[in-house]
Amino acid sequence: MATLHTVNKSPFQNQTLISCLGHTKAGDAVLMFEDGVYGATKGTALSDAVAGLGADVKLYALGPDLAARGIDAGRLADGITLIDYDGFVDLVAENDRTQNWL
Amino acid sequence: MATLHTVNKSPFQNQTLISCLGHTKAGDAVLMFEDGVYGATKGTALSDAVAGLGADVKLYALGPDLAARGIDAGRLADGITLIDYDGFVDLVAENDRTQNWL
Amino acid sequence: MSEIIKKFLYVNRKAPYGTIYAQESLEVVLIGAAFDQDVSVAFLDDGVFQLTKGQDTTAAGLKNFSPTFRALGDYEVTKLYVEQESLDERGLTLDDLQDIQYEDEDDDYAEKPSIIVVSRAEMADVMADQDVILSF
Amino acid sequence: MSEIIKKFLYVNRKAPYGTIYAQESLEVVLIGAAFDQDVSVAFLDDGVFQLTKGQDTTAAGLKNFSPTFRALGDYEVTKLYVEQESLDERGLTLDDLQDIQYEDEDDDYAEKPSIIVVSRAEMADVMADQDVILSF
Amino acid sequence: MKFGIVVSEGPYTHQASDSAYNFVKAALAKGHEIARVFFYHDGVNVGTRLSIPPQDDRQIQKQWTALAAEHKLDLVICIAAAQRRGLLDENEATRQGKDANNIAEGFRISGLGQLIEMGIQCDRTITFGD
Amino acid sequence: MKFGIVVSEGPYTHQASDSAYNFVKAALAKGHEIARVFFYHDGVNVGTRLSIPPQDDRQIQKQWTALAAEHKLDLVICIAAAQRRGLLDENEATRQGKDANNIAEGFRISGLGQLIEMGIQCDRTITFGD
Repeated sequence: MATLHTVNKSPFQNQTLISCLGHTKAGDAVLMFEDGVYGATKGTALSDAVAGLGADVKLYALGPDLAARGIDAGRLADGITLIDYDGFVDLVAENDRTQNWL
Repeated sequence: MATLHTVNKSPFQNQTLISCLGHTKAGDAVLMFEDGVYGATKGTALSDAVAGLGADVKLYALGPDLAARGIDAGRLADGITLIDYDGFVDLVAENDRTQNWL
Repeated sequence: MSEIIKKFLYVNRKAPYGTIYAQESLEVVLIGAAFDQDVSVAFLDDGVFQLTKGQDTTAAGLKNFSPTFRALGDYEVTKLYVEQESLDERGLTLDDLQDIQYEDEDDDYAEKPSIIVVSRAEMADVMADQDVILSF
Repeated sequence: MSEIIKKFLYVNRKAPYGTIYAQESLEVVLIGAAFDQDVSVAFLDDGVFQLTKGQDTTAAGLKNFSPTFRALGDYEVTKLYVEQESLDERGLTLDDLQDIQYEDEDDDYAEKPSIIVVSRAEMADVMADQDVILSF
Repeated sequence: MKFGIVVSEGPYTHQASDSAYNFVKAALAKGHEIARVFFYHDGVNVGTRLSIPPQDDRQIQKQWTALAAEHKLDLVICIAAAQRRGLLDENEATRQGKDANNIAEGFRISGLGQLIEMGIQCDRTITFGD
Repeated sequence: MKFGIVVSEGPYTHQASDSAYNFVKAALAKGHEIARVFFYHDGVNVGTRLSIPPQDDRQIQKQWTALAAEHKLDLVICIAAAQRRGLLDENEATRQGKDANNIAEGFRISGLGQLIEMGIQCDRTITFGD
């Protein structure tokens, strides 16, 4: 009985990613997309916080939104899985519910 | 040659107030209005940061927006001046320019 | 209206008035009440500001929708989960919120509080126990 | 078109694509260039993301407006202030940004960089030196 | 699996309607059913036929209208949110004494109950917003 | 003193247009001049005459139309932003082959140059947005 959480806002501007990660349960999935993909990069002021809070969840980032923003796969933080819209659809189907953090 | 800065977002959700206060000059004025008025209250997780960063600027909060949100004057942090729209207009006129932090 | 009973959670994380989400969320909750589902409403992060008492929108020229929260009990929406940590961070206590009650028909219509203060961990449990989550 | 010359600053603090502000800000800068004012453009906070190179919006189905930044020099918009602290917090360096240049007509049309990296304190100085500040 | 989609921000201003469109296309391609797309908040503005985007940009309303025609999608615009924002069909315009309407082909205006019904009937409900 | 005002978010969705309205009224009452109000981004949606807000709520478009009539305000809607969002006057509708228009009385559609010109000519420029 796991949940897919989605986050679409930049964590540098908005507290939503931090709040989301504070409300996940072990085994949940968190997808970062739209401006949320900035939370998936390494070497930032927030990388450690994201890695720490997201320790027992699976973290994903949406490839098309990374590409739009010029973030290549080499800048993704460890433990982040890159997916496309097919993968997004699969995540929704595989998890029991979706919680969209707006 | 002073600037009036306006902030209209809740500092608990959004980094804008912190960024604004990091870019003010001594003698500037900062007006918190709309959801920005939450930054003017005392006893919060952010009160110390606002008081520290805003030390050499004049801090204002818009009364009508405080009232709409049920914040009575007793909850305002020290050093915050309560104004209405007339006072808002005066601040714009008295300062050399207005920078709206959106 | 429906034979399926699902657990619906409406999640409120935004302050009122600066944006319309709080008000239009409440409109969904009211309409949704007619569908006889198992309804809960969550208030966390800036969403806790929606429930503060003493809101007076006259000078700002806005519509004050906060009295509607007190009518939720009449619509059998009686589980309003409010996160303690969100209150603490914002310098709020339960006393700063409206007193929202409902009449418990299973207990001789005794008046009971609709607001249930929960910890962040308990809020996560509430969220993980739903069928449908609508966020505003 | 005007005999008054004012200092105009366009402030960009938001990331591209998630919202339209970055794109519609650029449209204002382009139109504003026709008015022969003293124009500067500031990129700070998430606004620095607007200038990253390698943006490819094909799979997301959006319009890629990032090449337009390289055309700003042709419109005599040559002062693009980028805040160092904003880059640092986001794990970016100048190498991650597009190479934006202009031809300096006062220096035999030599190609010069339009991006000026400044500290937060210097950005505050730039802001305090303006007549009109438009924020996006 | 049966999906219900909520779009709660306007076109171009936010990426929400683009993301929803890409998601719906991918879900359909995988054989899932899209039971309904419900437009709420500023999302109702996706359904105006009067928008004229730049020719070199995507045509968001036309994309949805075409996808709806191809896959018989039920695109529902919330009436309460639409009235506030000036999005009307011919019936509403007549009823409210307005001299014009602006809804695009493939969209219909209905009540918030359609959102709740969608949540009840679908296996998954996903919101694209801000 | 001469003020120029920018409104960059839509009505009801954000408080921006309410705050701008209150500010303009207060400035006029103090004897200041409002040289122009420029509607950009979603702010263009303030100028639709098709909106039907609940009767117990403020009527934002009508408030602006009335204030403009009383004080001869110049309410300018940006054409580029308006086209994207489906806000048209009769001329634009004809020129673009659209079968309806939705602009309200008291507003006019013009180019972004009007924003720059406002900044040049006014003593102060203030933006209400998000």
